[in-house]
Amino acid sequence: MSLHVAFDGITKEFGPVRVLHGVGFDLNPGRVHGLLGENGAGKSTLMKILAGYHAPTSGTLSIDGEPVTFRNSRDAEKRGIVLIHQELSLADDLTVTQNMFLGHEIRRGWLLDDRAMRERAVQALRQVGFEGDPDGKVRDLIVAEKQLVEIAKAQLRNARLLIMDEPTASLTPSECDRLFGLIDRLRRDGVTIVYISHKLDEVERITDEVIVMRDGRFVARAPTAETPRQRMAELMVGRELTDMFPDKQSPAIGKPLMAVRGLTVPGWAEDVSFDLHPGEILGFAGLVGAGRTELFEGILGLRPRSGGTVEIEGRPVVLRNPREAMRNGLTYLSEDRKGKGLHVGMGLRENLTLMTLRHHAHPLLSPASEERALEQAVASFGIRGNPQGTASSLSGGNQQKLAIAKFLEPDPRVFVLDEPTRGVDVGAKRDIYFLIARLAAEGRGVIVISSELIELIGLCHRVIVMRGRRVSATVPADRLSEEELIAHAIGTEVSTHTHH
Amino acid sequence: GALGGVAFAADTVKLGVSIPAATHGFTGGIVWWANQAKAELEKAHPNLKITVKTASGAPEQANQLQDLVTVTKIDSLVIFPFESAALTQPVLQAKKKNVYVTVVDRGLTDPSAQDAYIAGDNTAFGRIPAEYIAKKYNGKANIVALRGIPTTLDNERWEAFTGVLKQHPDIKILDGKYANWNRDDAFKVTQDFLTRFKDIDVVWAADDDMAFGVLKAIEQAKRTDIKEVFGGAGSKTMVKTILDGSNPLIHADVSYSPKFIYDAIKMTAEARLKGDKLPATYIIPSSLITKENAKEFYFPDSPY
Amino acid sequence: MPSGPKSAPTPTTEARGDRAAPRKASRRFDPHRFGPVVGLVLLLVVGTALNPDFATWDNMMNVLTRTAFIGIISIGMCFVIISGGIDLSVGSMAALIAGGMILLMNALAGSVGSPVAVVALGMLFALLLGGGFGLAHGYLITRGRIEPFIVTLGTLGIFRAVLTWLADGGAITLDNDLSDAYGPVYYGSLLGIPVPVWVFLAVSVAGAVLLNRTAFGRYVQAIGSNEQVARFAAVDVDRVKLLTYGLLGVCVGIATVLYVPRLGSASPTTGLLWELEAIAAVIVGGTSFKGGEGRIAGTVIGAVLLSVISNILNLTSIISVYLNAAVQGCVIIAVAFLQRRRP
Amino acid sequence: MPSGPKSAPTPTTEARGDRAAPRKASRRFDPHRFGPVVGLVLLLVVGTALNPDFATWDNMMNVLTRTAFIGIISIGMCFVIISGGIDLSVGSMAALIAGGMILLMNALAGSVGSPVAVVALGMLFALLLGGGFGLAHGYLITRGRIEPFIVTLGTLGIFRAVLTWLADGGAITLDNDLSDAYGPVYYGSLLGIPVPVWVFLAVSVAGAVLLNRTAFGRYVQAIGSNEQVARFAAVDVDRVKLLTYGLLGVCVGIATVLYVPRLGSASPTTGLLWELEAIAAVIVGGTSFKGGEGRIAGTVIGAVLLSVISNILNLTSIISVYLNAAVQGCVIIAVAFLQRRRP
Ligand SMILES: Nc1ncnc2c1ncn2[C@@H]1O[C@H](COP(=O)(O)OP(=O)(O)OP(=O)(O)O)[C@@H](O)[C@H]1O
Ligand SMILES: Nc1ncnc2c1ncn2[C@@H]1O[C@H](COP(=O)(O)OP(=O)(O)OP(=O)(O)O)[C@@H](O)[C@H]1O
Ligand SMILES: [Mg+2]
Ligand SMILES: [Mg+2]
Repeated sequence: MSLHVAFDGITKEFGPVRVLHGVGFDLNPGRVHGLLGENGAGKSTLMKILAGYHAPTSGTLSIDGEPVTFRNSRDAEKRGIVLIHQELSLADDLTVTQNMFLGHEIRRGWLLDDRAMRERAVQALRQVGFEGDPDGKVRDLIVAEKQLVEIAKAQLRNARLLIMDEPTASLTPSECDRLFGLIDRLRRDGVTIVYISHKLDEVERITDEVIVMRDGRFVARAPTAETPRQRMAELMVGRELTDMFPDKQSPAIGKPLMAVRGLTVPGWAEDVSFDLHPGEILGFAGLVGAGRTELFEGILGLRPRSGGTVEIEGRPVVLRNPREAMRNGLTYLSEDRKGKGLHVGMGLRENLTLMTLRHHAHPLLSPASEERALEQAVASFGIRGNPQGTASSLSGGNQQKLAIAKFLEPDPRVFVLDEPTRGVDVGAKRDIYFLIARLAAEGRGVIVISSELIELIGLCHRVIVMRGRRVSATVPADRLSEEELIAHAIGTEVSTHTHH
Repeated sequence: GALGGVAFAADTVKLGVSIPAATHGFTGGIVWWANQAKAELEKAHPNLKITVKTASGAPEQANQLQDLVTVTKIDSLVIFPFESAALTQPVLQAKKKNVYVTVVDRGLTDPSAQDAYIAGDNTAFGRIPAEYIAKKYNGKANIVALRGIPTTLDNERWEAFTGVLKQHPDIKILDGKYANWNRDDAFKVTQDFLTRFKDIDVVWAADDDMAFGVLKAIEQAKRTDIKEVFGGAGSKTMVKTILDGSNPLIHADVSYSPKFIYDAIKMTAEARLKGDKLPATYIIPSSLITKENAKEFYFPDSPY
Repeated sequence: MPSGPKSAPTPTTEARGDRAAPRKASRRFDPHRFGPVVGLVLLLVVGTALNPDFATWDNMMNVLTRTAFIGIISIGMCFVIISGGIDLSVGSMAALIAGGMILLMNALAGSVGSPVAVVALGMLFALLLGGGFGLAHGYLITRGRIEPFIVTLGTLGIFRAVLTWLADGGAITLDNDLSDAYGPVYYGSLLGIPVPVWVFLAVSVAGAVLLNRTAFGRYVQAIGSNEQVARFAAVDVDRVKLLTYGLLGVCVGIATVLYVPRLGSASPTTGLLWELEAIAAVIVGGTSFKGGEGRIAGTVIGAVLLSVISNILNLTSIISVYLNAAVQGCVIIAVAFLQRRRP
Repeated sequence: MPSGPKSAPTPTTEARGDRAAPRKASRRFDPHRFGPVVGLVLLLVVGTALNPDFATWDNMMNVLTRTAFIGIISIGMCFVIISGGIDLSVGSMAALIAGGMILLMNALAGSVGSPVAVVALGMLFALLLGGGFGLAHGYLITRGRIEPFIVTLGTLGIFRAVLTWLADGGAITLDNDLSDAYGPVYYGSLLGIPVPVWVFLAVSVAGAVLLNRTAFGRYVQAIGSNEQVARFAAVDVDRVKLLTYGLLGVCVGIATVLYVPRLGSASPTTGLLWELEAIAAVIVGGTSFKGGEGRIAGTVIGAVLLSVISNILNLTSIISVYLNAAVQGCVIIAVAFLQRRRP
């Protein structure tokens, strides 16, 4: 029933670039393996080889002792190997149900059996806690919902070996809980699981053993129970990691840098008010669909607003588009990296300087000056990968770093980061936290929208919790705890700090 | 149709006119003359209603025909078919509904589909310039030729032209290429002919529009070997040029006036109003236009 | 009221839990879906107002019959466009198929006895030829990895040139006997409805079923929406693309089979600009030029709408004949405006 | 300069600079980039072999001069296609601009004294009209949210119809005096190179600089690559798109300014099918039909290549005239095959 997988001397080259250098280890049947490694370590690449999406350049992959070569993912699926992609792979124009059954349609004779597919889709979606419309287009879903659809989709495939490549990157705690329940059930059914995540608390909670990769090589494996988080992090980055979070410096008390009053984004956020002070890191917590992302898209003029005012540095501003927001010192890094954050088909340089081309134009663009900006960003953010390649050739975490660098280029006074550490490895995460703290220390206002409560707690001076389109509470630093935030988010506690 | 040929005096006549859309000078002239006929005749005969429709291809023309019959309910039709073969069936269908049919210019493949046929002489359009050239250059000349758009019409002219010249072994047709009855294409093709052939006596442009492009290309290349450019159809500017002798390369033209559509409409309408029949075939002769007779072919108001 | 850019998506006003409901509702009234219908209805009203004879059964049947060719081709084109491709060659292909088919039938007329059998063979040949041409396109596009635009621009020239060559620059005409045997395919009717309209209907229904109710149709949409995703889902992208072009080729074959008896000949001007008309019908019908989603019903309505415009223009003389194309252009833009996409 | 990134904490690892080298090398031999050049060189060889007159300076200049119109339009078209749009109306637009410009100049000839001044005013008018038409397209596309295909298919009909109406179906001809004053713009040369070739060159260089070395060009590519991402990155998407269409309109204006003195007239056949030629030049030149990336140099080569094919065909008679279009089609497909995209 369960699958035993052995990698032996697997290498992989993309053109002249070698990203896997002879990886070898086993996956034991019926266990949950946490696969850890820095961004770009080669985790996704190795798993894509296992699931038939890539062919290894050399080395052998054996299943239950026998060497196999997969020509495509369907071959792998025949053996019961299913991969949940890190980069969402759903077709925007198809509905949720259609996407879930794409390539595996249920037919009755020549025709599709839409009813049967819908029934099974609804069932699988319910298991993962998806509450949207199974007949709605994927285009209209928010990122977290897409992620749930991906998981539900894998559910349908009756996997014997399920690879989850950062399934919880944009999920909030309650969705994660459901997922873990699901994983437990699968493990009991004897499914072998590979769980890739940069959220070490999750890895600690649900895996049986951890396998660590670094720079395209196997580094270590150990039972989870014997490996504290600190140790996992050190194995990944190859050096000691001290505190994850910087010390909180209290922000200047005085005139707010940004003041939002009674802002409504119809259908998504109602009557939201908040202040942001210079030097402050303000968190936004809430469940999936609480309206945080949409609130800020509304502030940026990307969604219609039906009321409310925004002031930046005391001046009332009417932001009709991100360009006006940028001119007023506000930039927003979306949670949807591929769809809204980066031009994955373009080069690193073009991505980095897109918002600040005027700095490089005198009046013609100077490639040298852009190149300098890139070098600087690569150095300061530790972006690893080929600087001359396209953004798509970077690993997920490095793409995130590039995106942060891009939206910081205009030197904003107010910087909004939506899920800033999604898919980022611990080392880089720590870098980003310190960066955010530094940005705040320079007198900027930083808003962090995150579904990782630990991150909000460790980083923020205040956290605003949203529930059902409204602000349900504002929690000051000294009262920040996971319990408190969850309670406000799901509405089991009457807040003393409700705005109204 | 059994009744189609029967003539009777009608109180009112609903005449449909179906012609090609104005896509180049000649068809532009057709449209202008057709509208001219409509304006004059409707003024003269209050009980005459003329509907003019232009089509940009055979299928569209077939559609219009149907619409004229089904909806406008015409009882007489003057049609300048895009293509003989393609329009035969559709005209036959109209004739079956007792419409009196006058076909203009391009005869149908099944003559029983028409009551009358009025046409310019396409054979003469090709024959006359050939005979003119053979005579003028004493059976010895180098000719390059331009052709229109691949159609039966163009084939007829081309065959007539080459047919005559076959009898003159010393007249060489160096090459003939399509220039689509279009000034620009004629300009380009001529430029390349000039590059390719160092000794040309005559260019048969086969259409006044194309002749225009030919002249420009020759002018640009400053070639002196070319003695004559022969167009076709007798456009107003070309006739004027002949009349004035204003271009040393232009000496003659062959008439093929779009005015025949005017004549056809007028004859059909008047015959129908009186209850007369038209002669089954009426060929408007094409004639050679030279400085001597150019005056007769000059219509300053026509756009063509 | 600081409303955002007009281009922002329609807001849904219900709370999160019920989001499904309003989203569905908004889909029901999606102007994108109903633009072509509204446009068509308006045109019908205008047509009737301008000329009472417009609304007669005969006229309607005339319009539908003549729409059949472009309509059937549009249905094939709809698949190609949804899959993210394009085919510019359909007009030339129709011309060449018509020419080849007529030559074959004329040649067979001597040896095969019954004209009906000859016609049947001719029809079969047309369908095979169409399918073959389509597959050749698909092959060059998928295996040769050449832009569909280029491949079909090339064959646009090739097909027409070969026909011109076959016809010696003139026309290829069907023998008279065969014409009589073949005539009913265009001019005949069944239950008062002309044969081409029946065929058009059948192809439309088949197209709609194929697109919406089969795995092939689903794959076509998936590929147009995101080819990489389709590949990841183990869809045989190349094969599906190949088949869409083959399908379009067969549609062109069917259209030609209906077309030949109408005009009884093929010439270098046959099918000129059909490609533009077919693509226009698809896009006016609400399919995105970028692929990913589209509708057969919309395409059919788009094709009918385009014919109705020129039918109305034929039925009235209020506008100078020179300006026909301008009126058509304005109506097309107006209809598209009715169904403009949300951003 | 932003101070943010500089103050970031110590980098985790060094950037792997060594990876850059091999990538760059592999890009240098990208066939995608050099397909059109290779195709052109091959054609030149074939042309010279077939007819020694082909390789003469005069013939080359003829070819380049006549390429100038389509070439200049293609450069504008290149921007539109890279931004993810399309414009089918350029041929009709050129015709209408030519007609309007001639009518204006003829009208002014009486009142304004010097023909040169009249011609200058006419040229200015052409550029403004072109820009205006382009912006109108852009406006309908961005504000009206209508598919570019539809908008420009509509105006394709409208422009040509209006010209036909203005010309009463015939030709609009420039007065003789003006013709003489205007002639040098097409027929004149500078340093032995015809004026239109100089203009073509200037527009090409300007286009290449604009696309690759200005913010505008970068925005155009970003929008074509992913409009949504561009919008979030504070690019004023609508404005940039509007400008691309305006730019194309101006290019059409420039082309028309060069075109009018050639024949001194405009007729309903002026500019027929230029849209196909222009788009083909862009795509043959290696720009993706889907937008996102493209090259001006490739486009120029594509335009020249297309002219050279018909030049060679005119210079030889080895192939039946009926088959010209077939040869063209085959060459286009072959060139595209040379530069087919990697999968
Ligand atoms: N298609 C590709 N072409 C070129 N390089 C690639 C490609 N895919 C991955 N790489 C490179 O391979 C390396 C490993 O990438 P991979 O996505 O496997 O990392 P990862 O361990 O999954 O990282 P992350 O945690 O950020 O997801 C990276 O340096 C990446 O840039
Ligand atoms: N993100 C953008 N999107 C569209 N156009 C832009 C953008 N940035 C600049 N431009 C335009 O490009 C040109 C040069 O831009 P630059 O950034 O130097 O000027 P600017 O001061 O930002 O202009 P503006 O006043 O419009 O903001 C200007 O015409 C500008 O309006
Ligand atoms: Mg990964
Ligand atoms: Mg969010």
